[in-house]
Amino acid sequence: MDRDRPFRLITAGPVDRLARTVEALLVVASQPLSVDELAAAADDDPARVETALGLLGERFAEERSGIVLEHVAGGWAFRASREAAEACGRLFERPVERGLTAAALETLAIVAYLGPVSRPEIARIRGVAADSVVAGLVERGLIAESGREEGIGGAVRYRTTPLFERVFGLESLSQLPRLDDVGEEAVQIRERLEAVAERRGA
Amino acid sequence: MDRDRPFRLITAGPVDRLARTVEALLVVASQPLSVDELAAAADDDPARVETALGLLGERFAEERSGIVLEHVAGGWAFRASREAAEACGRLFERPVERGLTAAALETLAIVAYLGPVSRPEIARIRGVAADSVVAGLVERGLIAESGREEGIGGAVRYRTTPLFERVFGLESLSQLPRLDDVGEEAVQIRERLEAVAERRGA
Amino acid sequence: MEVRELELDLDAFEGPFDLLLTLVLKEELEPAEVDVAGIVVAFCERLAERGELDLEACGEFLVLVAALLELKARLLFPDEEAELSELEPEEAAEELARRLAEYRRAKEAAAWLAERLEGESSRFFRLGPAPLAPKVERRLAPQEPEGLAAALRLLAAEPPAVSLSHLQLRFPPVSQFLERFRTVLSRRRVFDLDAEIVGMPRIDQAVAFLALLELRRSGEVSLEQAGSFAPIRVRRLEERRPEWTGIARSA
Repeated sequence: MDRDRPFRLITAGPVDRLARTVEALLVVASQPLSVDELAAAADDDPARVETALGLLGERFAEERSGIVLEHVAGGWAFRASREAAEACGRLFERPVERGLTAAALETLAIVAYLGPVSRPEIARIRGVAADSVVAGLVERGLIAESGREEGIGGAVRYRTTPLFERVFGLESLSQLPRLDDVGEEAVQIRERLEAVAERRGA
Repeated sequence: MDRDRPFRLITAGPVDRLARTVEALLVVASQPLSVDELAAAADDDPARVETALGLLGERFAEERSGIVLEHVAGGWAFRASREAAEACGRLFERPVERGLTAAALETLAIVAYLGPVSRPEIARIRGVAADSVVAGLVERGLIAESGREEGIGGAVRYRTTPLFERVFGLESLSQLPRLDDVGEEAVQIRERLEAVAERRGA
Repeated sequence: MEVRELELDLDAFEGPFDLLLTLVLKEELEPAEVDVAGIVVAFCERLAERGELDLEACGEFLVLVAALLELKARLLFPDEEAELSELEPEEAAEELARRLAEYRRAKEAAAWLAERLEGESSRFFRLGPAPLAPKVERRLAPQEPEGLAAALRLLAAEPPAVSLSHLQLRFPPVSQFLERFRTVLSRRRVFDLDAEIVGMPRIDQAVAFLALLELRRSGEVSLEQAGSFAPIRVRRLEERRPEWTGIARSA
């Protein structure tokens, strides 16, 4: 190996520069990119982009590289090599999480005790926007959509899921611990929480 | 250039194989990965992972490659080369940093330096309610909830996210300039106030 | 000079002052979001550009901005019963300087961030997951239902009393100065404002000025000033003493 220029793979020239640009575009994209999209972004000719992709295909090939260029439906994208599949599996395998964040727990408690309940209601009670926390809980399958509030354009409401009951060891929501010191029924609990939130937020 | 094996950069051997694995991990990861995370996923030694990162750093360097390896937000990640910025700008939005107002930057600075910090604390420092600015920064993913203030009924506190460090190109928050080095000391300001008061009073 | 047409460029609002007031009155803009200091700075800059003291405009401006400030303060600190802690002037000055230093640092740090962002504008990286990455599955260990109840109990707990320690700058009532000036005017037909307020704290001087504007508005006095920063001469007009109803209540 020539130690003076060990990494100058692509000889100098316009297609090599284009190949570097295509490389850059693919490493930033979160979806496969078509030749036309690449050509428009690189402000170059689709035929030349195809040539550049050819160069990159040789460079980013199985066994040569951990990054592999792949042609899939919709265009071109990078993926991990098969050789690294096991390592990638370990990277994406999440250890079992021991607990929830304070934000997630508060939101989950509101949905469990007061559900079905909308995002604006959760935000009002917690005093902070609920969008990302709610989205996270939906993604994890702990809460799910459950119709909309009355009226036209009513906000989506959420309830807890069977997975929630399994995780918390409940046969049904009626087994939730009593909250008599806050309120006996959901209606009273809700009133109390909203009143406190108003005083806190003011 | 030897057309038969033009892209065999790294000679056969254990560290080269590890480098390919690290490459693969970085191309699929959603966030910067620390040496320990890489070592755990690759099931290898952290010191060897560092060596592999050294090799990759030479290969994926600005001007050599469209894919650039960088140390950011406490870990290692790929990004596009600066050479390809124009092409990237044509294809990708910059939703996180686009249109950050002066108010948003001030709030971000307060959270970065004083975080975790609550909305009332931010409002106290800036003299303006922080609700909408904070909500906007949460929405962009630059700050996130981080528990509540001590005591009962405390306000939600916020800290900056790894995305903040990544967007601002910081290896960690410790790269922020020391607060003592920016702005004036209270003593100086007080002296100025007193000087003004004396002139007025005279 | 038309105070209502004063052009503003604030965090939460851009446009003329009277539109801002209208939006606040229609509850389309939160007074808490309004940077009152920014309005004052804009007004002072405009005043400085003109190079002469427009008493009419100053009076109108003070009344409007005081009303806005009062509205904002009431919304931020609804607990009127709360005791205001007393601070010695020395301590108050200390506190004020400390707060200004803190804010100045935040501004400097923000400027640093802005510059940094500018420098990083050619750095692009992927924000979402990789196109062909494996899906992440998050699993949660068994949880105690009691944690849910505890979280709701915390949310139901009364918030701590809001600290009013930063409202240390107390304004003397305008009525105090109205009485004082009326007493002076009952003895003398003309006096210089400067002679009456010399040596007073700045806050008191400001409130005294406000009282003077009110006397002028109600037609009790006329005001004369030879030039910018020249002494303000106060002249009694007639014996009429209308019922005081204006801003004294709020001061």
